[in-house]
Amino acid sequence: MKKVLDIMQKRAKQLLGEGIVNRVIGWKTGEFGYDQTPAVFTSAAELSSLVYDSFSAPNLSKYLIEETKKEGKALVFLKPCDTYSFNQLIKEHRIDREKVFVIGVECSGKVDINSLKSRGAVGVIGVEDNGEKVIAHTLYGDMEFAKDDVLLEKCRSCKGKQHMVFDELIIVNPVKEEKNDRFIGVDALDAMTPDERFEFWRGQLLKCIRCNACRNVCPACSCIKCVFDNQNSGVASKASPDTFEEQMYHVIRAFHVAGRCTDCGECTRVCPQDIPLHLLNRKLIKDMNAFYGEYQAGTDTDSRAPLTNYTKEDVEPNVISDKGGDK
Amino acid sequence: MFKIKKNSLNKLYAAIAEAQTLYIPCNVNGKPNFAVWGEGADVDLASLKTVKSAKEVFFPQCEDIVSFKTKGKEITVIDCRKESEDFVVFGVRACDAKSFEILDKVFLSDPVDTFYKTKREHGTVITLACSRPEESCFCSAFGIDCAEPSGDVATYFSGEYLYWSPKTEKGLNLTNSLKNLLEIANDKDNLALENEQKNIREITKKLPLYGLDLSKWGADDLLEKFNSEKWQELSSACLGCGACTFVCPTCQCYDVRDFDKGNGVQRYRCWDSCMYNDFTMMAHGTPRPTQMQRFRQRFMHKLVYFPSNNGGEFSCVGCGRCVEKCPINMNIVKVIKAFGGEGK
Amino acid sequence: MQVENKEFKPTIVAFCCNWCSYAGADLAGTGRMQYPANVKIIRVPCSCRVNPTFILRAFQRGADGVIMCGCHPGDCHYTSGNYYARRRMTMLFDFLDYLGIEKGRTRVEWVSAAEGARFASVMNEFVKNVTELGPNKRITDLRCKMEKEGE
Amino acid sequence: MQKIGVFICWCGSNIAATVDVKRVAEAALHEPGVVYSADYQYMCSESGQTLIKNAIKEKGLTGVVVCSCSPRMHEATFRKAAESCGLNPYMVEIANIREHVSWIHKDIEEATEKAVILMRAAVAKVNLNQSLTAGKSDVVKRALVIGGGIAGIQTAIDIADAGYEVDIVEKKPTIGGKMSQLDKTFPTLDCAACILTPKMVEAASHEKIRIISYSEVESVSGFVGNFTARIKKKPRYVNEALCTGCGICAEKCPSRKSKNEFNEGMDTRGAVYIPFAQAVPKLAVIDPTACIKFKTGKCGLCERNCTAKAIDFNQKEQIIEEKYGAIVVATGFNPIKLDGLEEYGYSQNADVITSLELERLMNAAGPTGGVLLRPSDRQHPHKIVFVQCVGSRGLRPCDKPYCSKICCMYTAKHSMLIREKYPDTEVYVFYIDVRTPGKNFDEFYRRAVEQYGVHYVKGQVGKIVNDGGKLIVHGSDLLMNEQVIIDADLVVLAAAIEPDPTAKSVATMLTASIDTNNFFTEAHPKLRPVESPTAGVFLSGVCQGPKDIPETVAQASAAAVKVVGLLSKDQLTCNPCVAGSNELLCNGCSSCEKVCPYGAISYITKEVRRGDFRRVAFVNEAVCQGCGACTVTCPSGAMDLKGFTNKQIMAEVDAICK
Repeated sequence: MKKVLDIMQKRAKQLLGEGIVNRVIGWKTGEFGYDQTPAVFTSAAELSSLVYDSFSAPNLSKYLIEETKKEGKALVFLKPCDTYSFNQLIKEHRIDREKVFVIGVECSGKVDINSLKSRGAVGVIGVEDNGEKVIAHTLYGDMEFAKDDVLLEKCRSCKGKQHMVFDELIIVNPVKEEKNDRFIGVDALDAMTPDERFEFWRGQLLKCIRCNACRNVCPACSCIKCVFDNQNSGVASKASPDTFEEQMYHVIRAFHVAGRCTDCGECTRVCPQDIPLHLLNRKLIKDMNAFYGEYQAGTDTDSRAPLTNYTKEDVEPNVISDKGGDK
Repeated sequence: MFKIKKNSLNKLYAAIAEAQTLYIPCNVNGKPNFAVWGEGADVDLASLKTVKSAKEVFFPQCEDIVSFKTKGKEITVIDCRKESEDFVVFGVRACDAKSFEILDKVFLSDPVDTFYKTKREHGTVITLACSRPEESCFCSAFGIDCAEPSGDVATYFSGEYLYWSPKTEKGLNLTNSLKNLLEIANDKDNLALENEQKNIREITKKLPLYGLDLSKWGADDLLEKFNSEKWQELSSACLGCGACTFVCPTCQCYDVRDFDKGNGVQRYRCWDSCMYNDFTMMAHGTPRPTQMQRFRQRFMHKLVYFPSNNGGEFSCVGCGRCVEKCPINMNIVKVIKAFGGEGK
Repeated sequence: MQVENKEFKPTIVAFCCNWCSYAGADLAGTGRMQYPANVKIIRVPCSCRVNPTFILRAFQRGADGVIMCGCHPGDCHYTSGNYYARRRMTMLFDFLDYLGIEKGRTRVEWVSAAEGARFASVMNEFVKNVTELGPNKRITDLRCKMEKEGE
Repeated sequence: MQKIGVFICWCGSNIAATVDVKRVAEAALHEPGVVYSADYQYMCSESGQTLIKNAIKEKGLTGVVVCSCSPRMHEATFRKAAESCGLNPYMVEIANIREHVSWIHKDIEEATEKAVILMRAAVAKVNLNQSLTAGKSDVVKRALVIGGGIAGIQTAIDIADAGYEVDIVEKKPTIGGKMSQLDKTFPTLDCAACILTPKMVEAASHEKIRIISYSEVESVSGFVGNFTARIKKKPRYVNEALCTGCGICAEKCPSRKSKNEFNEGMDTRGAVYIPFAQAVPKLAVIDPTACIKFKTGKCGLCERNCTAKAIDFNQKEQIIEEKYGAIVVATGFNPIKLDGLEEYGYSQNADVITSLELERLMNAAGPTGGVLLRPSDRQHPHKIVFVQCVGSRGLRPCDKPYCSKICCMYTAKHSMLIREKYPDTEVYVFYIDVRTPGKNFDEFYRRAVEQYGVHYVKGQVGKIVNDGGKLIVHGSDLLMNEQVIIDADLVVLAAAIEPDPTAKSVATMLTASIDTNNFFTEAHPKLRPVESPTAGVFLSGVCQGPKDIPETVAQASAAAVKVVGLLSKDQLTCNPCVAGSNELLCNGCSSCEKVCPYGAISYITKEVRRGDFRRVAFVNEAVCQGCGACTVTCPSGAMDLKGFTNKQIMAEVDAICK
């Protein structure tokens, strides 16, 4: 990983020096070794605080909406999963491709600090990742975890190690593709009774504090003005005084990104209450795949998403009532 | 000083809850949050911080203010305030306890916020000393001793016991009502507790944010800070979400909203965040159209405007929730340091 | 669930496209075919005009069931509207089911301008199903409910 | 705040017998915005309408709700009444309390309660209604016909006869299309050239028709009444104004290796050529890929021999830009390529030919001068096998799923003509079904069987093998349930027809839709068969689906009538209930454009706020039909539909649910 970072820094300095780009968008070190912040670097000196390691989770593609409105070309580092979001934003004309120099960087999965914490690593002041094991240095001693156990949800259900779009790639150690079934969680819910599902979601959504982190981090939620902020939309709300508002917010949000959500997993990563928001989006993805054929948003920039498309032979809505289960 | 065995705590909760509502950190669907105690509640005093702070019991996220009922063209105004009943909030950490003092400065100064005031009067605060501070904690920077919290009653875990120390009249009254469950602590207990506190204070000094220097902040240099070029860079990654605000124990801004029920309107207030682009939206638009301005507002308020209106007191208690919850890990600590407040 | 509550009369919102289903409802009227008065029809130009928000809104405000009717696939006045609506509603209603909302409260039917009798029988059946489910408690706004009951 | 009047119709006893109209009128007065209510026996009658008009004038109403029969009955009536006294017609809404209430409910209590709720919903909607004005757009009085076959010619002549200018754009050097290649036509057996040539000449000489041949439409912008087309005129290397069509150049041309397209490549032509004797325009054209001058720079024989000095090797491509009010697609068809259908051995055997090739072999102007000789050895064939449904009605990827419609009839025609002219020839026809719906069609087919002794074999051909000059046709006879083997001299394949390959790009250009077989989709399969869903674009001939000549001509005239109907208006009134995008909210994400069936949405870069240039959706109100698909696709809610806004519909929902 260190080697990757070295190449990233070298190449970024080079491109800045040659004037091909005038700024670099990457991750910046934080206070505790795991708290990186997306940042814009404009000089070789600044680039010394560029970092890329097991905690470079934030998806940088959404920043390009604003960045490509500015003068000059920006260099951005994208992980494989981030490139899907990037493509989707290109498709929606939200990014000017001409103004971005994309460097794809290898990724072997990012570590979830909350997972470390919930496993007892309290007071983390540094983390080491040797590929297999993750060692957390804490105020109360060191703790060791198998990396697979403490990956972010989005990495446990990784879409693949291939970059969908790039101008250059930095891959030192090609990462092995590993199969996973990202729909296991959805399947489990589908297998429940409606009552159980209702209890599950009521419990999860009740935690929602409407901080909008899921929405604001979401690369698909790129509306200039969100319907929830728009007093004229009829659904505007800032809090959830009633359980309905929680349902409304999450249903509408999932629906607005249906077919556009690349399953980048940022919503689940940022939720302060650990609501498994990916289970909402993935249900829609699972359904769309099942009903209208496999579709992965962000693999290209010109295909039609399932909800802006149709065939005459599409399934009828009664597949729902016919699929069994009570009510 | 009183004490109660840890394994008897459920009896204590039950006794309190019998007379009044008891709010206590519980594991609610996987996350620690203050919740109303009931039989079978999954009390979680081990987690250091609840996601939402304890301010919620006095200043809920949503609160009805007034109702309007319409029938045809007639409108009736209904006062939907309820006289608050007594309640207890248990397990408040030192930082959150301190935050109540800050909220008091806002809500209890003229004009008094009667909703808040009523709840303050009816609420008894039982604090809990921290035993394992975490890396995001920096309460000491604000002169808070996490081993010795304030409150109506302060409690401490040590060994097999929870120690109970009433500090106010309210606290004494509650203590009296629970006499049959509480034992009186002896000198040995006191000594053990002091040792425990000493240990905690030692740990505090090892925290990575210990010694965070706030001397560059306060009421002075307002314009210089306001016009600093640093804000642009600091705010560049900010998503404009409200995570920091909604987990913050001292944020006190709210919005007033009307909900059309069909046959009437429910007017309520709910937490607002200065990070939102419709914050303080007025007829002419928003006074802070860019995220940089909104970002700056948040920290200028906590570190400059509030102190300048409140005798130098910062409106931050160093609980570190925002440090943990920011999706992109930008936070007040990084802001403080950016302006020369380097730590140890 | 609530069969003992014989007094329960569900509120049903029916979105009907102007060209087929609304005309089908008209034909049901012309033919004096009875269906319960609980059904209230909202006319939209095409089934593709029905925003999921409208359906959620109906539930919020106290509807116990929502049905959307459009032209039969292939017969859309605007050629393709109902195809989009078909996908959208399939996804929405399955999603609501996923959240544990009773799927009997939602329905899509294709009713042509010539199918007055079918319109009536669809409505009869739907009202019957929703009545059996009882009042909507899972996806509704208590503030609206309280107001209603307080009257 | 609106001032709304609510008018409750009794409809005699139709409503009043079941709905307590007085109570509805009384309840209306309590609704927000309502300042007046009244009930009347027949609201749609002259005096009922006067009641509404007077109330509008006297009470200064800004909105009207009529509780009556279905809006499908009298919405227009009441809107007109309102308009006549100065109220915007779109400020009127109907609550349907007859079809949806009084006629389906018996209980007065229940019916009245529902009527009140529907009235309330209508009032809630009107409270949010806004005056809508139908836009007007000017109509350019000129039509464009894409394709110069019989369909395009007929459409053009009909439009021109009505007095409007028409341009025919034909990609080939001459108009005439497929029909010009036919020998005789069924079921009358009159010669195709004899009936087509006068039409071609009429088109050419019509003062309102301009033929832009050897040209292709490159792009189309605009909308109904106001399209702009860019037409690319390919260089002929012959000055059209000077060429007399004498044909000397073609005679002198030393290059003789080019396949003659007109004769389906069964003979050759020069590099400079006139497609055929009756070509319109009758002008020579140089094929630069064959011309020696173009290839080597030497030659120029044609130039030297042209007395009119018309040869111009320096001619360049030209772009013609023209405005049109209407566009007719008449792009026609082609027989499919048979390379994929290996069982017939078309590409291996010269004597396996298509029906269109047979047409040329039988035509006096064809490669054999009208004598039927088989291509391989120029011998007279004695045994001929016709195979029907070649590539039609098949399920394989190389097949077309549809029936090509014309093959049964032309095969009957061919077999009959051959038997007539060469009675010593045996003729077999393999068929799946013989389809002869049409005037005098079945009679015609029966004549072939009964009078001319054509052997019809129900079955398909599995294999054709060349065995020393004979074509061994292996087929099955389903009626006899046996294998049939015929040693034929000539095999004629009735190849399926498919839309011209340009159909797809033309459809994209016009935002007209095509189906999976690339046939143009009609606006309604039954009720609007000659219109495309895109306003101002019409369909003529086989581009819409397989047709024979009379059907094509009928549809061509029908399309012409539609065009004339459109061009006869000076201005078009647009439907005011159209979509509109709020630029402040629009993300420019292109979702709405994808679901618009009419291509009404385009994107423009606009300075939304000072210094803030953004890509935003722009709805062409003349094209939008108001379905609302875009409104739901729009994630930010920027797109809304006038007359059925989000707010209006939600207000109705609220009113019903409260």
